[in-house]
Amino acid sequence: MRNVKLLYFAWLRERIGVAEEDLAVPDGVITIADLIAWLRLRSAGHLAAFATTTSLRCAVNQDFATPETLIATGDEIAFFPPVTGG
Amino acid sequence: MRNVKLLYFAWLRERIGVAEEDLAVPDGVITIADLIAWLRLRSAGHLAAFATTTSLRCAVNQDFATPETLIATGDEIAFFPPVTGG
Amino acid sequence: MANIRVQTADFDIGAEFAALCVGRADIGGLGCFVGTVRDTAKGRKISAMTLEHYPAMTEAAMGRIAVAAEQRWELLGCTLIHRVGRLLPGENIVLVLAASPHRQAALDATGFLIDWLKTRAPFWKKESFPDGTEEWVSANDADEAAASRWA
Amino acid sequence: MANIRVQTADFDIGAEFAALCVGRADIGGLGCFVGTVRDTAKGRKISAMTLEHYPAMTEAAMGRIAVAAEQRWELLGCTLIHRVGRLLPGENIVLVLAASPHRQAALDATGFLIDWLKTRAPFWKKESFPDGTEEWVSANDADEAAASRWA
Repeated sequence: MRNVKLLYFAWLRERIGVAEEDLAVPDGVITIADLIAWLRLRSAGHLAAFATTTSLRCAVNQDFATPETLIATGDEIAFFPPVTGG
Repeated sequence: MRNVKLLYFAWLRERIGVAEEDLAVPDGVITIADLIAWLRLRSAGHLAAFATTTSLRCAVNQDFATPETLIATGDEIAFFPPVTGG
Repeated sequence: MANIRVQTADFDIGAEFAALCVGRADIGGLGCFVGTVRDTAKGRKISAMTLEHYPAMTEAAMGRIAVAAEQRWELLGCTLIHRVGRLLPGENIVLVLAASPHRQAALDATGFLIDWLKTRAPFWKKESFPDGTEEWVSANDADEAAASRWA
Repeated sequence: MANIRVQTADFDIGAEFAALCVGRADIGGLGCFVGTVRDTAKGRKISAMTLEHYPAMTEAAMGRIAVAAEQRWELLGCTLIHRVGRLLPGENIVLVLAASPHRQAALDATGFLIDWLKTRAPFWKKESFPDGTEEWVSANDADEAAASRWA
């Protein structure tokens, strides 16, 4: 098990219902893609938030990540829609 | 003869020695190109100012003109180097 | 070198120009872009725009964007200010300012900085409508295309 | 619609932004370019820059440039201010400001306006050097090329 901090922004946060959660992730969850598949099972809100990944973006430790990015203990992992600032 | 007002700017003005002059132009001077050829004969300063036409620009009645532009009585004809503002 | 800020307060455009230029005479041109809240979105009147961001990441992401601009153009300074929170139509959202010895570098860097801010900095906009409903703004394919010109 | 001025006095950048935006909420983006006097020219220190112009033609030429921009892009306003007379290093020379509902139009119009001002408005610059000599600035092929991109 690895402890990670998850952050959610914009409509992902609204669907999941919390802005952040500290979770212990099973050893089989190795990449961001694995994490998304695992998070879908946590609640109906998570399933709604992660239903499709086409408009999903992820940052690990405040830098943009990909589905292949590996998860390490202590990571801060943020999920959010494509950015719309500026 | 047609009466025109001539204006000179930047180094053309400095070479000719005056900022403007009112001149009566002979009937054979029909275009701006003719006028330049005629002006070259007026003084050493004019000859220096109009020695080459590659870096010469002209406006007739405050709008850019070409060597082929025709001259009319009462025209305000300005000669200057390529502009360098901005 | 870049001056980067995320704030709820408005910014003073004239003061930001002055701060970038103070005490120096090697600048030939300054490019600037200011984004403001339009009162309509896809033909619908909006009553407000709310900007959310990812505080721990935002300034770092903006710093990386500024460094990318500094690597591409000869910049003597740049300023990136992005507001967050609830903004009304007509209010300023974002300021980009780039100073260079050369006009074209200042203008190109300004375009680059706003294109990348729109696609690489973690901000999200939500529009509020007069009937009380709210909607998250969808990312714009045109913005992505504009940003990828610089890739 | 354009606000066009030729003046010896400096301009207030913040006030010009404010004047263009006052009372309206249909603007999405403002592009701006400010040209300033650099203290060097081709590696030589300069002590001053003197701007001469053709008063009867200048504002008309600037107006034609603004109209050309308004025909190409959806502009909600633009401001062109050009200073004349003797300016010191670090001082402002020219301000271009373009407001549009859309970011890219504001930025493109800003680039167009300064490119055309540099090649189609009757201003001439003379540089003064610390040894007392003076020299007229030569027109720049790069400026001509930049302007012709929009032709």
